[in-house]
Amino acid sequence: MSVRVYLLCKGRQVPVEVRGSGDGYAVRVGGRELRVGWQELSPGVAEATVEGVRLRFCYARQGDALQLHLAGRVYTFTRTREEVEARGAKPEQDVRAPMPGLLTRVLVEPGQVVAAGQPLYVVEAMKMETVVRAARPARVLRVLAREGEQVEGGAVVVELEEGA
Amino acid sequence: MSVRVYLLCKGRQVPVEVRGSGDGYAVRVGGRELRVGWQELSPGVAEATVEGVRLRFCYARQGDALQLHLAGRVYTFTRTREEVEARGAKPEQDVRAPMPGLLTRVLVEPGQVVAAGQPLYVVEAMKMETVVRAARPARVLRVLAREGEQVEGGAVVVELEEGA
Amino acid sequence: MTTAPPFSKVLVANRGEIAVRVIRACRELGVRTVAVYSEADRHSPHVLLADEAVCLGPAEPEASYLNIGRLVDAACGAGAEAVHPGYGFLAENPEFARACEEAGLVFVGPPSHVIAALGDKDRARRLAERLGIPTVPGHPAADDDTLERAARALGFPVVLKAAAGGGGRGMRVVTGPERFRETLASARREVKAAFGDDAVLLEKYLDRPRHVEVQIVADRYGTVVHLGERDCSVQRRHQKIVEESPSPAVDPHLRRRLGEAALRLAREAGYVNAGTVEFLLDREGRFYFLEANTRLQVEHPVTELVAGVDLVHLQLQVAAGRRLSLRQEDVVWRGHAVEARVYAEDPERGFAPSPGRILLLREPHLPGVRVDSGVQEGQEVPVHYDPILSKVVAWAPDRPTAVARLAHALQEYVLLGPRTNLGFLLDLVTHPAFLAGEVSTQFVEDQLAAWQAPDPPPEAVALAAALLAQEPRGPAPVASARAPDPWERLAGARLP
Amino acid sequence: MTTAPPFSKVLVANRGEIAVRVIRACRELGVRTVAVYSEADRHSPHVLLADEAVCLGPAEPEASYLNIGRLVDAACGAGAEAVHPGYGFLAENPEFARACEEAGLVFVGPPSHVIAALGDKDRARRLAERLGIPTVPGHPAADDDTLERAARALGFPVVLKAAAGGGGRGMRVVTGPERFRETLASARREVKAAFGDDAVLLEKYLDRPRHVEVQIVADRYGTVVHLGERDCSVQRRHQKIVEESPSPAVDPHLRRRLGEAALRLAREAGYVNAGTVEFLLDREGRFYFLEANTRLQVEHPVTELVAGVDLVHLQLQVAAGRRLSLRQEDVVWRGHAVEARVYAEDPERGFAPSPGRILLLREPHLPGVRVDSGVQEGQEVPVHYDPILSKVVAWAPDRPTAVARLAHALQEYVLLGPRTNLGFLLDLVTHPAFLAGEVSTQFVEDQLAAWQAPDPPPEAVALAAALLAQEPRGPAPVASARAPDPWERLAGARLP
Repeated sequence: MSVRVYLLCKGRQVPVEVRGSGDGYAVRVGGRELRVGWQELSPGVAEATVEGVRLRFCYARQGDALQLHLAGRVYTFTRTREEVEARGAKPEQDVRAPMPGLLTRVLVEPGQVVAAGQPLYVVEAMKMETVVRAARPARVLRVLAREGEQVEGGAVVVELEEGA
Repeated sequence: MSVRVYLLCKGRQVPVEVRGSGDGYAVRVGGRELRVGWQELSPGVAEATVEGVRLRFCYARQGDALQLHLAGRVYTFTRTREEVEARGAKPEQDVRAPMPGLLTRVLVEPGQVVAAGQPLYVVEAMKMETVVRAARPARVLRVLAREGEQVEGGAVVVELEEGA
Repeated sequence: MTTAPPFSKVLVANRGEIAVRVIRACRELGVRTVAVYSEADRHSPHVLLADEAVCLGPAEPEASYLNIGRLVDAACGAGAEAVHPGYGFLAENPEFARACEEAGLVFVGPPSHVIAALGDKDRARRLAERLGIPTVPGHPAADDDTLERAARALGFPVVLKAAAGGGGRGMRVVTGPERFRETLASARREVKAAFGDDAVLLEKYLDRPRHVEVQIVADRYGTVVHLGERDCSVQRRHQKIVEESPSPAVDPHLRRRLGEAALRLAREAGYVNAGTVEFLLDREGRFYFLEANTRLQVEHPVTELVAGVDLVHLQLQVAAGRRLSLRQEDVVWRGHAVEARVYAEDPERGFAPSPGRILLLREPHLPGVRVDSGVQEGQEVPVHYDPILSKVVAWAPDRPTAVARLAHALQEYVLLGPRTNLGFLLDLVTHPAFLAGEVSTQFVEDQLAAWQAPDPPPEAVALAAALLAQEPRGPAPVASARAPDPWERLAGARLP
Repeated sequence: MTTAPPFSKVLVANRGEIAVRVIRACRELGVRTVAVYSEADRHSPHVLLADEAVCLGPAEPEASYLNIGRLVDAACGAGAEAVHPGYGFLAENPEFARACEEAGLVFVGPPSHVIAALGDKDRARRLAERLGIPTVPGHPAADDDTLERAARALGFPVVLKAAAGGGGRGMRVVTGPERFRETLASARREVKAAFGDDAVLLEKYLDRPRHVEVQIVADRYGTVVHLGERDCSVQRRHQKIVEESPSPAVDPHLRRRLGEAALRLAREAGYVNAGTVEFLLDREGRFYFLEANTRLQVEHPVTELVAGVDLVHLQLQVAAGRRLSLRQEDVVWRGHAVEARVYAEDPERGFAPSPGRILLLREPHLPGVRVDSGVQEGQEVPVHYDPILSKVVAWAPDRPTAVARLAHALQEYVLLGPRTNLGFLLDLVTHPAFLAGEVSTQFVEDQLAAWQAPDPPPEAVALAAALLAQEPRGPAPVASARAPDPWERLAGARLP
């Protein structure tokens, strides 16, 4: 068995080759091959051997998303089914809802021209109000949610067109 | 769905009728019917409703054996597939190994007549030595394990014949 | 001390870690407890920990934890003798205290008129000034125009604060006149949502002060003791995140002066029960009265560990009309305690709140470490309330060891599902400036503004790749999917 | 206290909860650690908690934790400067201490000749007698005939005890001459298995005394301090199960006399490092020297919580040649601490050892409660070693609250798989005689001989029936069965 997976972590995509072998996996990443194997002690808690070194880790998987706790840190990985264009900090990400919450106010309308730093809308979650602003000068294309609505984290609330 | 199960707990067998209903189970035990339902929060940890009262419990199941932690106590149940004869403290239970461990010495031979309280064999486990004695006068029928062997908890090491 | 329980039954009008903390304290004293919960908190641990639990209603705070009528009805209906408000929600709301008093319930806190007097920051300031305790220059709550004029007169930067309620809610630093109105409007909205009152006041912003506060406890008979100070300088967006006692900046002489100022204020205000007097300490060692918090603080455990007392026990005992058994000369401080607050927030996305289901939870067990937690594996962290999940508190004979213990506890703390600030806290408490005790309220902005989560090491990438190379087994690692059919349909027992 | 670490690297020559405890203490001081483990302990938590781990060999203690050669080789091979022996195994074996000394390793304990002198109970008794400290009448280690004659001369009941090593191992009360020989033979075998030496001594059996012991710490420069007493009267089969500090039977005057006796003995013996001097206290308040334990005790946390010190830190510091920073007049005792030992044993089957895989583990988190644990979910509790799994220790300002906290912690402690004594401990610490502080070494026999586990309440039967009515889903609730194929074949990483 040999599988190529694309891992998305901290906005960067890494291609990884995973080959099952008799006693674990051989994982090729960034030109280096690591032999890994592990054993679950209880659901989500495991002891691994990576290149002969034993270590303890915890994980939770939901579909193609994985959180991994190792040596005091949590890393989040998403498996993308195919190689997607490498993501940077795309302009449109700035107007996605930063977290799930209540859309308390929408401050712009379609067609409106906004300046860099101008407030677009306000989301409230966990008793904190977050003002979402335009990163650059732009024109509002569409508003996709209404005040008083619950929005998902990462949902696009306002669509902007730059350089308009 | 309706199932009759026989539960063994603390040496007593209890017949129980379990009927699945739309929103949980109706369990009839000792002439009383209890409506129960539960929801697992995480593997082995659950919140239950028993006759409308909410409570938290934990459990671990291995085949037909179940340990249940409720309100600070652990109860052990075994489901027996058919009604077995009610068990009391049977004489032969006295000569079963009280725990898994090392059979350090066997002090009797087949054919030997032993008095009540006479030591039969010694098991060592977790740095503790346990001397297993005859409960009543008897004659040794067979010895089923050898010194230096590891024995399972509950294994018959010496078979006795009473009133011999 | 084999005395009778201070009350037969207490309703705990709160949720999360503080509800758990108060319920446990009641149990230890033989007091029966009534928990309250909103529909979003059905599977929160405080609910089944109490002897009884009453559902208040929908998730929205106004309909549940801020609903005075429902809370008083629940307490009376359950036959509770007293109500413990915890912190936040209605803990500093004089109407709630009055509603309890009028319903014949003992409110575990000061009398409603004391809450009203001290909870109003303008009145509290004037009281401090009358007693000769220095205060930060500022302007009381007023309308937008008045506040804007006052800000220009004082000179920027200025701080906006809720006139009612504490905890840093609504607090905003305004550096210049351009965004004053916008910031004020935002502060008013947040303050209104948190405390039901949009009054905002103004203060001159001090440069890099420490936040130092004194814990006091008072009985009904005029005995007031102070239990030393806590240093709560380490804040992010005016929310305390790491607290310690003693303060590295307070020597015995300053401790005595701070303690005396706090006692004077408490006596003059007719204070009863546990409370906190907050000060700013400038770099020259001068202190300024900030405000008084008429309730238990989030960070009360650091005082408990150093002073060897149980503040919730003392609260319950003085609320029951007992005399304080503790005299000022009996208070002995020993060792050092540090607390870190664990929040459901994502430091990699600007500390945005991060609610959701807890998929895996392993809280750390270490000698000298106490974890006050309000969540359990499998529950949903609701979007409607404060993001605090738990507090990790380490005690040791000296500060370096206490901080080392805290760091180890943070490393061993596993919480998957919602994102948390655990990694950020770990980097904070191992930062050289923190280890040296050199902090101010600007510490995070000064030292950790450019903080970034570390990239995953190769072994993490390799393990993740091998795990994700497997086809997913079932919808989720959580147990609700494992329950057989009839339970899935069990009305009201489904996980949210 | 921002001093350099006492050592660069320490090998911890033990397993279970004490290995975890010592590794954590080292980490807190910046000391790197080397764990050792037998093949049966591959998945025990101490192994991956340390910076490095060395497998000693097969499960049998003689081949692993009692193997002096392998331990010294492991320490030298890993470049350790010092060896911490924990308790049990080789902790009181003078040959081990000598082997460390000869290999240039610092043994974290007294010098080998002091271990030899005090570890030999006959010599220790004679030393106490020479210093005018009362002892229990008895006879030193001898052959079977001599001991039998001595027993008849003293009069029954008598107690048999290991001449080397403590912890109640091999201890037997003999009520009459009939079973003397058989009991002696059994005691010799158990003592031999535990300490590698079958010498057994004899003492007159006192009626219902208390077991009270004094914690001492000494540096190399003649400074010795005592940290007060622990009451360890509650025992079962001569194994301590519940310990507390202070003792309900010791007043300040008696504390001073006990402390002075312990200090005198320690000074005369040239004691260095942490140690314990054990006494029996009779019902008239007279005390008798019993033995000295030249190591850390299982029950050391109760002293730590009450005296506000970290004994493992102090051990490491004095072993590194540092001066004790603590003076006798600095020792302040505060509040009350109680410890309960959690064993893998089945109280429903005569407390038979109960090894096996831990299927579910949820240790309690409560303010004021410390859990020193040596196991984790999913691991196999080996049959080869002492059945101790963990210790639950509660501190509170007063004894009733400490006991209430302990009881709540025991109730919330969930361990499934091996049977444990948790339910028995819960009934013990809530027993009226224990609550009243009225205990002796006969407490369990006097009050709990007829103890029975409660029958399951109807709700437990109903839940069990509904759960067991389901067909089993897969072989076991444990995760090894969930691992995909290649991992199952992973050499050496399979769960035992």
